[in-house]
Amino acid sequence: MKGIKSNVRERIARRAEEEIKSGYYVNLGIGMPTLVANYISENKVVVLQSENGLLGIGAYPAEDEVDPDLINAGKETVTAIKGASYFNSAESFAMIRGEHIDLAILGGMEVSAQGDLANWMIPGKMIKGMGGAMDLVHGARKITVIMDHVNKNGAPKIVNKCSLPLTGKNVVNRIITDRAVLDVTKKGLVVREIAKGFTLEEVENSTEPDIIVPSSICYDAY
Amino acid sequence: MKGIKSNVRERIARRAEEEIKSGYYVNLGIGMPTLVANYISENKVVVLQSENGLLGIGAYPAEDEVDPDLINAGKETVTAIKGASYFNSAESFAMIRGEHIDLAILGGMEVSAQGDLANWMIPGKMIKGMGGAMDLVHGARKITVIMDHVNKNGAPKIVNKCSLPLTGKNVVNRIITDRAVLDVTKKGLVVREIAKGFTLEEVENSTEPDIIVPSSICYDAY
Amino acid sequence: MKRQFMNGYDAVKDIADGSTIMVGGFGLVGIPEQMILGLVESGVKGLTVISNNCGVDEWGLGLLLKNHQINKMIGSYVGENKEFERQVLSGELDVELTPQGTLAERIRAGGAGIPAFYTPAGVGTQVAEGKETRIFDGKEYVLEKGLKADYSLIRALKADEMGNLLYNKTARNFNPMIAAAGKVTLAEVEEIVPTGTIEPDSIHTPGIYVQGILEAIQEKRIERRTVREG
Amino acid sequence: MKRQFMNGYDAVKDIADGSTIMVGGFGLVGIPEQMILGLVESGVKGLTVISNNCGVDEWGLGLLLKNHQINKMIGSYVGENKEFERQVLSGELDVELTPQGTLAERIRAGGAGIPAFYTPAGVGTQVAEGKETRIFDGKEYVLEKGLKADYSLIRALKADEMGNLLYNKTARNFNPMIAAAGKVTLAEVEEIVPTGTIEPDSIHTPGIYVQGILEAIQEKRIERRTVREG
Repeated sequence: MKGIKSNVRERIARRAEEEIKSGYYVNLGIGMPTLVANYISENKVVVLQSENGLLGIGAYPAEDEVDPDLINAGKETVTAIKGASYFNSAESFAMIRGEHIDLAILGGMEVSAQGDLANWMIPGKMIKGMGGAMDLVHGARKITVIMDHVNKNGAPKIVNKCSLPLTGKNVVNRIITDRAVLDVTKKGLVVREIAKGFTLEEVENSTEPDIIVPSSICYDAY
Repeated sequence: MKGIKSNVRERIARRAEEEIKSGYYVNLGIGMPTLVANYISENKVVVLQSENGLLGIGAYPAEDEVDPDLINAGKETVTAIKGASYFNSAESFAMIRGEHIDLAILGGMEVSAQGDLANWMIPGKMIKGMGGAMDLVHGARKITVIMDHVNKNGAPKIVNKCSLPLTGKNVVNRIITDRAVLDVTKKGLVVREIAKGFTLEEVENSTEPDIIVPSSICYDAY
Repeated sequence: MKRQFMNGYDAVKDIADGSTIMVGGFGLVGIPEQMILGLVESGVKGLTVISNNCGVDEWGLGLLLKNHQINKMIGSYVGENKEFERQVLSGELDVELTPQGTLAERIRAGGAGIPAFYTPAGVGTQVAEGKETRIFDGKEYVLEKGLKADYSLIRALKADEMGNLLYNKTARNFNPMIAAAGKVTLAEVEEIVPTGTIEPDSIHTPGIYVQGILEAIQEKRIERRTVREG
Repeated sequence: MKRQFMNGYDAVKDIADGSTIMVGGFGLVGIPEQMILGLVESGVKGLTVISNNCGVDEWGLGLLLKNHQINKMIGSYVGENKEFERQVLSGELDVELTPQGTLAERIRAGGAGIPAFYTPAGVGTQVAEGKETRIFDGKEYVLEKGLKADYSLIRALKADEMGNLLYNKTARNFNPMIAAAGKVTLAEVEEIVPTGTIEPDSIHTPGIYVQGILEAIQEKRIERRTVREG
């Protein structure tokens, strides 16, 4: 994946990697979250779960290692690490639903101030289905959403109320964007970090809900 | 088990064996039902399930084959047949509850005319627990109860209404005793066979509910 | 001891119009390829299909779709198939989307004799609309029902003659639950081995769930061949 | 990578008075022998124990009973233990009897994030008294709730260093579900093997469910030694 123009996606993925502690079992959503795997520090012991029935996703295979029976949830050919295990889909979602996964990093179309997440369908466009997203948001112990701070038209993706159909209500714990890191708390959205090249004011202006600014926040954080 | 004085128990077990068709998956309850295994015809392919997680119970082990990790639901050391499989208790009862077992042969203390079964506790005596009996009576496709026709005091065990706490309501399909074979039907108890040494009248007199006697029944049947 | 079939058509030819069938696989991985081709050949119509995905335009369940053999599809993700989109928009195809974990659990429940269970997935979304919800220990859950099928078509790596099955890697996916949820379960396998050669502790699907076996070569098409550099 | 303990006491010494613990095993088969002895040594009191059986008078959970460490027992069959009877009759011990399949499913549900499900077992009997019943497709079912534990103590044949487990024959029984239903799960195994030596397709319990491992020799007492003649 090194060929990809790094820039924004890479910066978000690198920041998201910091959410992962050594010893964690982690589920990375399809799309940008999958990129996070490329940046996991070699000093951390991390086991990646794939909801199609694999604990211990490895690197993409070399040409001669490709096994058509071994894919991740994004249907990409992968390998398995030493110590990996395979299981069926009911067991996989028992693992997810039963709160055994420490962290899920998912993509988002919209996140509300209350932690509602919309990331599975756009009305009017063909419905593709929610896959495992609705189970994941209720299962993993911590849900981090990574996404651009604003959409292609420059409008906020962090909103007072999601306009798109929900994936889950009150499920997001943390949002990491190209501009900031925010936590969903009972009091509201709390900004923790501002990314390089952005000011607090710019983040506030590009976020629909009011943001709580604690006494200490980290500027030029990533 | 050949050392046991055969007589009544053996006769019931031999008759119960006729319920088993080739190709059946069968669960035999603890006690007298376990004896049925000794009489299964070699011409039949029968797979015995043990609810502690074994499909394919074999013979009791020879002295040098005893494996403490391999027991049946009665906690007796057993062996496994070629083609056996082991699984966990949730899978075992999924197999039972999901109606994958063709036939369960269980012991009984009382059976009512409606097919209610009591076989797990006697009030006043220490409660031991129902084990898997309450799951089995709702799971196997056919439930056959084998027991003595009357209790030690000569009183009927086939009754209008069970006096003992129930294992299940409307669950028994067939009753095989030392005196007769009876089916539980929507119209009532129907006698199918009379055992050697007994008359229809004796069976009627030792059965509390009225018995329906169809035009053809089999005398001296076993 | 279990019935063995000659080919995909032979395995599925008794499946009648209007049947509900479950089909194993995740994407194109672990699908019973030859039995799906057998359904195309049989021309059976009006099927309700329960499967996580619906194949692609030219392979897997996509072939049945193209052939207008499916009336209703229950799955979790159907985004790889343009014909699917066309038939849904034109009203030819009815679709019920279910969260993937709920789908897996509903199928498991069907095979396990559990008529219904509560799950958090979908609460507060359109998935829960019209369904009973209930609070346990302060958290809201939605009631979901077990699923069964007239026929279950699955794919495994190996079967022995008693129908005991072994799956390979992520080709396992929905297959074991689907095996248990069918009134009649037909397993397509890469190899039939003598009874006794699969380790009893390692068997994934006990033979009790399997009524027939088809040994068949698998193409194993890859949807997204991703390799690392160097 | 998973924490490894020195002995049974070392494994269980943090379990506090009043904890709810689940213990694997069917009869004396597949019980974590040394961790049970460790509980006797720790002297922890007021335990709620969830286990299919309660050992015998001189072994397994019977040792905790004798030592008055259990307040409440949830199981399906407790008939092998005279001290159990005495304590129930004297009111020292609270007991909740559950059909074995319901117990297995309640534990599975607890570990799988399912708060409640419907089952036919116990309908029309004292097991269903005071519980919600409901009819699905003309058949009556009773609502049963998932079970979780503060600590789950299980027994396996092998663990690798990542906590992946393999069980032996019928010593598997309740252990895999109990592994998933504990906030902290401690596995007593006959052998710890290097990571990578257990076939990934054959792993019974993935390491994600296991927080600590104890390698210990097992006595494996036999309750009913039954042998054939000749």
